[in-house]
Amino acid sequence: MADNGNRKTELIDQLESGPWPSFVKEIKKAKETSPACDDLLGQLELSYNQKVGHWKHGGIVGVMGYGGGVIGRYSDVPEEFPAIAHFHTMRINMPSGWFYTSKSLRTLCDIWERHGSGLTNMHGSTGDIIFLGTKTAELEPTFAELTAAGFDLGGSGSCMRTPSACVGQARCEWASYDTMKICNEVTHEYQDELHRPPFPYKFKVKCSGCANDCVAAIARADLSIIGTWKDDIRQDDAAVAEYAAKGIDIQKDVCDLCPTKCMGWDGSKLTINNRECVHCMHCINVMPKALRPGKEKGAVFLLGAKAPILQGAQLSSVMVPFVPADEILETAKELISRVWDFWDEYGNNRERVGELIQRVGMANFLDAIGLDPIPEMISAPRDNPYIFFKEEEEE
Amino acid sequence: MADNGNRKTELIDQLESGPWPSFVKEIKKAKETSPACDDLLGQLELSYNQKVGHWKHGGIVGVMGYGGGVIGRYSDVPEEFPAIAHFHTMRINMPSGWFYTSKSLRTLCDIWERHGSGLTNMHGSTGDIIFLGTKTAELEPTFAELTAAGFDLGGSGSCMRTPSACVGQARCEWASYDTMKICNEVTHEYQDELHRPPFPYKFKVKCSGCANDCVAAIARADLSIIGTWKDDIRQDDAAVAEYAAKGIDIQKDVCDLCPTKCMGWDGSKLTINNRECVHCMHCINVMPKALRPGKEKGAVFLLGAKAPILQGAQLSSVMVPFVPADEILETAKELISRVWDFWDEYGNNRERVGELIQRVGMANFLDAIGLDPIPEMISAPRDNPYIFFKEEEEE
Amino acid sequence: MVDMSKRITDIGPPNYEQFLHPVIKKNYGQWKYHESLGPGLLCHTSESGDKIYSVRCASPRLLAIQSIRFFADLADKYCDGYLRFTSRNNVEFLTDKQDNIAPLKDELQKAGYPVGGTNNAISNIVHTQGWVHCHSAATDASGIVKCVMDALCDRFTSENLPAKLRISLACCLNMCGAVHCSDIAILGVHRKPPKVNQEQVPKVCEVPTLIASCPTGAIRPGTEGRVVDVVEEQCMYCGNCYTVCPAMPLNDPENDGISIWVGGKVSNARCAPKFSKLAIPFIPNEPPRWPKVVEAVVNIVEVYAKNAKKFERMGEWIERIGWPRFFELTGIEFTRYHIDDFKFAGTTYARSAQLRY
Amino acid sequence: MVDMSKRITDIGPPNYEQFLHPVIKKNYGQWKYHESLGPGLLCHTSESGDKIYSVRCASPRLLAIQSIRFFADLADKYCDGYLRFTSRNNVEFLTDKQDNIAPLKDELQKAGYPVGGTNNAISNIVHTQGWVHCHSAATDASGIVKCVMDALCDRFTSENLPAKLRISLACCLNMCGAVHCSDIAILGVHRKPPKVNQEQVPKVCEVPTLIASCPTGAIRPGTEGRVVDVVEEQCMYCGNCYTVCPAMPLNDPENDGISIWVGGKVSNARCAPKFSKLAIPFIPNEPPRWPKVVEAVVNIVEVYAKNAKKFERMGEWIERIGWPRFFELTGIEFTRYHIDDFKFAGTTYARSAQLRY
Ligand code: SRM
Ligand code: SRM
Ligand code: SRM
Ligand code: SRM
Ligand code: SF4
Ligand code: SF4
Ligand code: SF4
Ligand code: SF4
Ligand code: SF4
Ligand code: SF4
Ligand code: SF4
Ligand code: SF4
Repeated sequence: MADNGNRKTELIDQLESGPWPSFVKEIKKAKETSPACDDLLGQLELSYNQKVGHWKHGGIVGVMGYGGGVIGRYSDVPEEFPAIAHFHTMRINMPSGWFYTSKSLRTLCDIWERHGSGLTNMHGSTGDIIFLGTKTAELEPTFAELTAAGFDLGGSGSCMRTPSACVGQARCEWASYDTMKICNEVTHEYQDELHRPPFPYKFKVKCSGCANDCVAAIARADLSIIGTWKDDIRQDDAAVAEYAAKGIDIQKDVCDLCPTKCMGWDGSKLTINNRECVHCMHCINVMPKALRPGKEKGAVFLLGAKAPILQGAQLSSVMVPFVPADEILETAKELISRVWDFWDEYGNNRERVGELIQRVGMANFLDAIGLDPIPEMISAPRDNPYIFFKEEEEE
Repeated sequence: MADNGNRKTELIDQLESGPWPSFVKEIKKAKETSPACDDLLGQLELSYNQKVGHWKHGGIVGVMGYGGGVIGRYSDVPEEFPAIAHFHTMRINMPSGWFYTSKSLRTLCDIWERHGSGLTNMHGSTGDIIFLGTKTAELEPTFAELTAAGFDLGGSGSCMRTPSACVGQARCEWASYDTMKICNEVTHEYQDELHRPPFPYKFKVKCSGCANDCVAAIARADLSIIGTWKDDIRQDDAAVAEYAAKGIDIQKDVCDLCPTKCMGWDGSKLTINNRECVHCMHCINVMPKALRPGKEKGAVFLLGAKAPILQGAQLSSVMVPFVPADEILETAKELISRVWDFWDEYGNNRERVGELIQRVGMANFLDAIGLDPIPEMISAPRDNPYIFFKEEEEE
Repeated sequence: MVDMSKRITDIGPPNYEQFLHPVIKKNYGQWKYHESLGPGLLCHTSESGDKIYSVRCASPRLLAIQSIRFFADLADKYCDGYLRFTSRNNVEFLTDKQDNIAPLKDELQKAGYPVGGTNNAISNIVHTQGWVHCHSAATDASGIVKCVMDALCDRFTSENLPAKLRISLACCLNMCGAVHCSDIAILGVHRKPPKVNQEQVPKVCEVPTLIASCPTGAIRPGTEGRVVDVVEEQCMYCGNCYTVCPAMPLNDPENDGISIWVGGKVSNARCAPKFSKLAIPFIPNEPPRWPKVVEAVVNIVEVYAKNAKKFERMGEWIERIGWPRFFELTGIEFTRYHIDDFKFAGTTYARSAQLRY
Repeated sequence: MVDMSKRITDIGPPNYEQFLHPVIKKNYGQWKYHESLGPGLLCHTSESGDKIYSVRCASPRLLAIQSIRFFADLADKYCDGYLRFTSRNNVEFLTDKQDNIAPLKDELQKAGYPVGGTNNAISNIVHTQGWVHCHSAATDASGIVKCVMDALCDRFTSENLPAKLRISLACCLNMCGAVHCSDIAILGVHRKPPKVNQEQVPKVCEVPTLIASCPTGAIRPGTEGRVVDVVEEQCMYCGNCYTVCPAMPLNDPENDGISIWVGGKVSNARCAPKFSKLAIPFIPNEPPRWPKVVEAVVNIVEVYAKNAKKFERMGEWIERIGWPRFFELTGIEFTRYHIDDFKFAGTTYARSAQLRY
C-alpha cells in the first residue's frame, strides 16, 4: 500500500486506505521535493506510537518588521528528525473568498517548493493559506518572493487577524452586501494592525452575506458582519406554485418552520407578513427561485464571538441592527476604531472583546463606544433587580 | 367619606374610595376593638406624607421554647404612636388548602380581638394566617389560646417554613396526588424544625397537584412537589366533539399550542402521541370534560426555588422526575433528610439550598445526597469543555 | 405567668378534614371536571355526579376580624359554614346549592367585595407588607394594590383577557411575594447605598458577617476611623446588608420607588415557567394614589389585551412579538438598565442575526 | 542578506477580482437563483441568464503542492483556470460549460477526491493541526478526520440527510476550529493537571502572568521551595497556563483523548445559532484508526438520520425530542460530567415540570 522508502511508518500508513483523501499520502507526495517531509512522517509515526505530540512550545520567529504571520515550531526530538528541528508555518493572507487562478496557485507552489516543505493547508481555520513547515533562514526569502508575487502574510498573535468572507456576490444570489469587497478593504485598511500586534489579544473580522452565515462569523469573529435586508421578501408566485408542484409541502416545509410563523399558505397563495419576518433565510433557502431577499440591503453588525479560552465560548451579539450596504465599510471603520480605543485602554491581557463586554457589562461598554442602548441588542431584559442606578438618573 | 374620628388622615383616606376593597377601611373597622389601629392609621399617614416607612428593624421576640413564628416589630416614632410601640405579628399555621369553617374563623377572630389589633392577613405570602400587630406581653397568652383551640404557630427565621398546598383533590379534578394530605403530614413531621430554627437559612415546601402549579411551588419553594402522571391522557372523544361544536378550535387552540406538537386533529378525531407528551396540562386545561390526566399518578420533585437575595432568583429544578403517588411522603422525608444533612454541614450562613447547589455544582450535590445523575435533571448538557474529571474515571 | 405544665406546643396546624364541606369530603379525589358559570363562579362535578359550587370574591388580604366574621356569617347563611381562601388571597365560598350562588354573590358585591378572578381575568394581586408592617419597604404595598386594582377591577369581574394575568407586588428586593415569575410584577426599589450609622454598627451587628453579606463586595473594613465603608459605585441597593444589620438603612424618600417587570409565569402550561423581565426601571413613590404606577400597569395590560392571541400569557406574547416590539407598542423607554449586568448577563445578549425591522 | 531597500511590505492580499471567472465577474452581484445538479454540483443563474457551474470535491486540507498543481491542471482543462476553496476547505471548480462537469467529476473521483458536500450532506470536517504541527494537541487532527470521513464518505457524496450536518474537530480546548457551534464536534481533551517544571518556570515565564492565567485560580505561589503550586482539584485541564508558559505541559498519553459534542449550529435559519453540547465526555486516543471515535460519530449520525424530520438540524432534532430521549436513542451514557458546573451552569438545570416518561 504505502511506499515509505526505508522508514517504517506502519501506523500512519494505515491512514492511506479508505475512500477519503489521505493527508498521509499528501505528506508522502511532498517527499518528492522536501526531505523534511520524511522526518515529519517519522515524527508523526512516533506520536502515533506514543499517543503524544512531539512539538516544542512556540518560539518567536518572523520576518523583519512584522510581529506576526509566522508560527515558530521546533521538534522536541530534533536528533531523531533533524530536518524538522525547525518547522515553522507561515500564514499567507488568502484572496477574499478563496478565489484563485491556476496560475496564482502554481506561483505559490513554486515558491513553497523552493523554500519549504511543500505542504500546505488550503486553508487554515482563520482562512489563511498555510505554508506548513520551514526553517528560520527560509522565512525572509519566502516572504520576499511572496510579496514580489503580490501576496502578504496574514495575522498571528495579538493583532487584527486575517479577515474572511463568504463567496457572497461572486456566486451567491443571497448576499445582501459585497462581502468579498468589504473583507478586502478592511484587510487593506488595517495592514499595520495586522502585521504589528498592538492589542491585548487577537481581533477577528468575518463577513457573511446573509443569515446562513457561511463563514461562521457569528461563532468566531470578534466583529461579525452579516448581510440582511429591510424591506419585503421578493416573491414570485408562479415559482412558488412550481415548487409546490414539484413536491415541496409549502405549509409544512416552509410556513411551519418559519420562526415567527409569519407566513400563510392557502393551497395556492403564499402570504408573508414581512413586518414579523426576522430574516432567518429559511423560506428563501427552501425556494430560491420563488423567494429572494428584499432590495433594501445591508448588514447586521455583531461583536464578541470567540472560542472558550478563557471565559467560555461566545457568539457575537447585536451592536448595530442594520447598516445600509453602502455604509458598511465606513461603519465598520468607525465601530472598529471606537472598540479598539476602549479595548486597548481597558482590556486585560489576553482578554477578547467579547469577554471585555461581559466583564464591564454591555451598558457600560455602549457608553464607552458611544452607542445608545436599544432592545435589539438583547434577547430579553434583565430578570434580576440588581440595578446600578446612575447618579444623573436620580431626582 | 372617611370617618376618621379626631385624627387627620387625609392621604390614606383617599384609599377608601374606588371599587376594590379597601385595606384602610379594614383598619378603620378594626378600630372598633383595638386602639392600636388608630395609631397604625396615624403612622401610615405619616409614611404617606414622608414617603418612608416608620418601623424599626426586627427585634427578637417570641413564645417560649419556639425560635420562630413571631416577627418583632417596633415603631420608630413610639412617642407619637404609643399603641403601636410594639406591633409584632404572629404567623399561625393555616390548615392545608386554607379551608375553614365559620366556627374556626370566629374562634381565631375572638382570640385576636382579645389579644391583638384585630387585623390579619388572610394570608401571608408563605400561607400562614397573619395576626398583624400585638405587644410582647400578649404573645404568650395568644399562643396559649391558639393551641388550646388547635392552632399552632408557623415558621420564621432559619427554619422549615410553613408548607402549603393547592386545593388539590379537595376540589380539583387534576390533582395527581393528595396535596393537602402530604402538606399536612410533612408539616406535622417537622414540627421541631419548624419551631426551632436549625438551618443555615429558611427551607420551604410547597405542593401543587399538577403542572399548573397553583401554589407557585416551582417559583418559591426549596422543595417543590408537583403532581403529574405517567400513562396516557384519558380521552373522551364525544366530549372533544362537544367542545369542537361549542367553538373550541381544536387545531389552533389545542394542537398548535401543545409544546411538543404531539397532538393531531383531523376534524373529527383527536390523537395524542402520549410518549411525547410533557404533561404540561394545556390541552387538559382547555377541555377539562374531554381530557384528563392518566391514572398512573405521582409527582415530580424539584429543588431550589427562591427569591433574588443573594445569588439571584431561582426556579426549582428537577431532582426526581417521577414518584408514584403512594410513595410521595416517604420520598419527601428521605430526600429532605439527605438534603438537610448536606446543607447543614456545607451551607453558608443565609445560603438557600438552591444557591448551595449552584455553588458546589449539581453533580457534586447529587453525589452528596446520593442520587444518580440523569438527563431529566437538565435542560441541556454543558456547552463548555471545562470538565473536572475525577480520578477514578481515568485509566 | 403561663402555667407551663399545661402549655401545648408543636401540635401543628389543625387537620383540614374537619373544615371540608360534606360534599367535598364525600367526593375527595373523585372530581371529574369543572365548568365556569361566569366570572368568579365555578362548578366542579364528581364521578358520583355530585356538584360543588364555588363563589370567589376579592379581598384586600389585610382583613379586620369584623370582615372575617362577615364572611363567616355569609358562609353560615349560604354554605353550611364552609369557605376557604385561595393561594392569591381571594375568598371562596363553597356550596352544593346552586340557588345560593346568586344571593351570595349579591351580598358580597353589595358589601364591596367584587366577585371574579377566575379564568382569563386579573386575579388578586399577591403582595406584601409595605409601610403597614415592614421595616425594609421601599414603597407601600396595600396602597398600590388598592390603586392598581381600582383601575383594573373590571378585569377582575370579567374574563375577557387572552389568558390569565397575574400581578404581584413586593415592597423590596427580598421579594416576599415571590413576584419574580409574574405576568406583571411591581417591585419596590431603593436607589441609594445604605447610610452607615458608624456608631451603631459595632453595637448591633457582627462586622465580619456584615461585610460578608454584600453580594457585590461593596462593604469594606472602614478607614479613617469608620467601622465599615461602602464603595458606592459597587452598591446596587439590594438591602441585604440592612437585613443583617439595622445600622445600614437604605430608606430615602426621594430615591425610593417602584420598578415594573413583565412576562413571568409559574405554570408549566404550554411553555416552561419564566422569570419576569424589567419593563420600567423606576417610577417615584407618589402616595396616596400612585398615578404613574397605575397608568403604567394599565397601559401594559391594555396593550397586552389588545395584541395577544388567545391563550397567550404576557410572556408568551412578548416572546412571540419580540422585546423591541413590546417597547414600541407600550411606548416604554428602553434604557441601559434593561441590559442585564448580573451573573448570567452574557446569556441575555442578542446572539443571533434574527431581527425584525 | 535581504536587500531592505527593495523589501515590499504591507501590501495585503492580492485583489480577488483578478481571480474571478469572467462569467462571475460579469454577473457579480447579479445572481438570481441556484439549483442543485446532484451531490457536489451547483448551478447558479444570473439575472442576465448566464450560468456558472460549480463542482465541489473533498480535500484533506493538508495538501502537497503536487496536489494543488493537479487541481490547477484540472482548472485549466475544464474551467479556464478558475477555482476556489470553500470555507470548509473543499475545492470548487467553476465553469460556464455544463458539459465539462461530468469529465471533471470523473477525473476528480478517479484521483481520489470524492465529489459532494452540498445540500443535505456531511461536508468536509473543519479541523486543526493535531500532532502534525501543534504543541498543544491532546489528540491528532488529520488522522481522526480521515478515519471518520472514511466511514461517512457516502454521506458526503449523497444528499439524503434531513439537513446539513457539519462536523468539526479541534485538538485542544483552544478550539482553533471554533467547533463550539457544530452539529457534531470532536474535541481533544486533557484530563491531568499540568506537570510543573519548577526549574524552567522562572526561566521561561513571568510568574505573575502565569498565576493570573488560570481561570479557576488553581495556580498559586509555590510553597516549600516550589515556584508555583497547582491545586489539582481546581484544575479542569484547559491548558491556558501552558499557552502562556511552556513549563506547564499537560500532555499525557494515557489520559489525553477525545470528547464528542452535538447539536450546535451557526446559521440563523429557523432558529438562532446554538452551541454544541456534551455528548461523550471521554474516549481514549486509539491511533491509528480511532475506532471508538468513529463508531461514536457514525452512531450519532445514523440515529439522527433515522429520527430527525426534514430540515431539522441535529440540535433542532434533539431539542424537539428532548435530551433524555437523545441519550436513550443513541445509547450514550449520561454522566455527572454532562451537568454543567461552569459560569452559567444554573441556566442549564431543568427548571420546569415538563417531562416525558
Ligand atoms: C493554524 C490554526 C489551526 C488550523 O489548523 O487551521 C491555528 C493554530 C493555532 N492556534 Fe488558533 N489557529 C487557527 C485558527 C483559530 C480559530 C478559528 C478562526 O480564526 O476562525 C480559533 C477560534 C476562534 C477564536 O479566535 O476565538 C482559534 C483559537 C485559538 C485560541 C483561543 C482563542 C480564544 O480567545 O479562546 C488560541 C490560544 C491563544 O491564542 O493563545 C489559539 C492558538 C493557536 C496556536 C498559535 C497555538 C498556541 O497555543 O499558541 C496554534 C498554532 C498551531 C500551529 O502550530 O500552527 N487559537 N484559532 C488556525 C489559523 C490558521 C489561519 O491563520 O488561517
Ligand atoms: C409576612 C411576609 C410577607 C407578607 O406580607 O405576606 C414576609 C415578610 C417578611 N419577610 Fe419574607 N415574608 C413572607 C413570605 C416570603 C416569601 C413568599 C413565600 O414564602 O412563598 C418569600 C419568597 C420566597 C423565598 O423564600 O425565596 C420571602 C422572601 C424573603 C426574603 C428573601 C429570601 C431569599 O432567599 O431571597 C427575606 C430576607 C431574609 O430572609 O432575611 C424575607 C424577610 C422577611 C422579613 C422577615 C423582613 C426581614 O428582612 O427580616 C419580613 C417581615 C415583615 C413583617 O414585618 O411582617 N423574606 N418571604 C410573608 C410571610 C407570611 C407567612 O408566613 O405566610
Ligand atoms: C383556587 C386556586 C388554587 C388554590 O389552592 O387556591 C386555583 C384554582 C384553579 N386553577 Fe389555578 N388556582 C389558583 C392559583 C393559580 C396560580 C398561582 C398564582 O396565581 O399565584 C397559578 C400559576 C400562575 C402562573 O402561571 O403564573 C395557576 C395556574 C393555573 C392554570 C395555568 C394557566 C396558564 O395557562 O398558564 C390553570 C389552567 C387554566 O386556567 O386553564 C389553572 C386552573 C385552575 C382551576 C381551573 C383548576 C380546577 O380544575 O379546579 C381552578 C380554578 C381556576 C380559575 O381561577 O379559573 N390554574 N393557578 C388558586 C386561585 C388563586 C386566585 O384566587 O386567583
Ligand atoms: C461555498 C460555501 C461558502 C464559501 O464561501 O465557501 C457555501 C455555499 C453555499 N451555502 Fe452555505 N456555504 C458554505 C459554508 C456554510 C457554513 C459554514 C460552515 O459550515 O462552517 C454554514 C453554517 C453551518 C451551520 O449552520 O452550522 C452554511 C450554512 C448554509 C445554509 C443554512 C443551513 C441551515 O439550514 O442551517 C444554507 C441554506 C441551505 O443550505 O438551505 C446554505 C446555502 C448555501 C448556498 C446554497 C448558497 C447559494 O445560494 O449559493 C451555497 C451552496 C450550499 C451547499 O453546499 O449546498 N449555507 N454554509 C461554504 C461551503 C462549505 C463546504 O465546503 O461545505
Ligand atoms: S452567507 Fe449567505 S450570501 Fe454568503 S454564501 Fe452563504 S448563503 Fe450566500
Ligand atoms: S426569512 Fe425566516 S422569518 Fe422571514 S418569512 Fe422566511 S422563514 Fe419566516
Ligand atoms: S395545581 Fe393543578 S391540581 Fe392543584 S389546584 Fe391547580 S390545577 Fe388543580
Ligand atoms: S399535556 Fe401538554 S404536552 Fe401533553 S399532550 Fe397536552 S398539550 Fe401536549
Ligand atoms: S418585600 Fe421586603 S419590605 Fe416587603 S414585606 Fe418582604 S421584606 Fe418587607
Ligand atoms: S445594599 Fe446590597 S449591594 Fe449595597 S452595600 Fe448593602 S449589601 Fe452591598
Ligand atoms: S486546537 Fe489546540 S492543539 Fe489544535 S491547533 Fe489549535 S491550539 Fe493547537
Ligand atoms: S490547565 Fe487550566 S485550570 Fe489547570 S492549572 Fe492550567 S490554567 Fe489552571
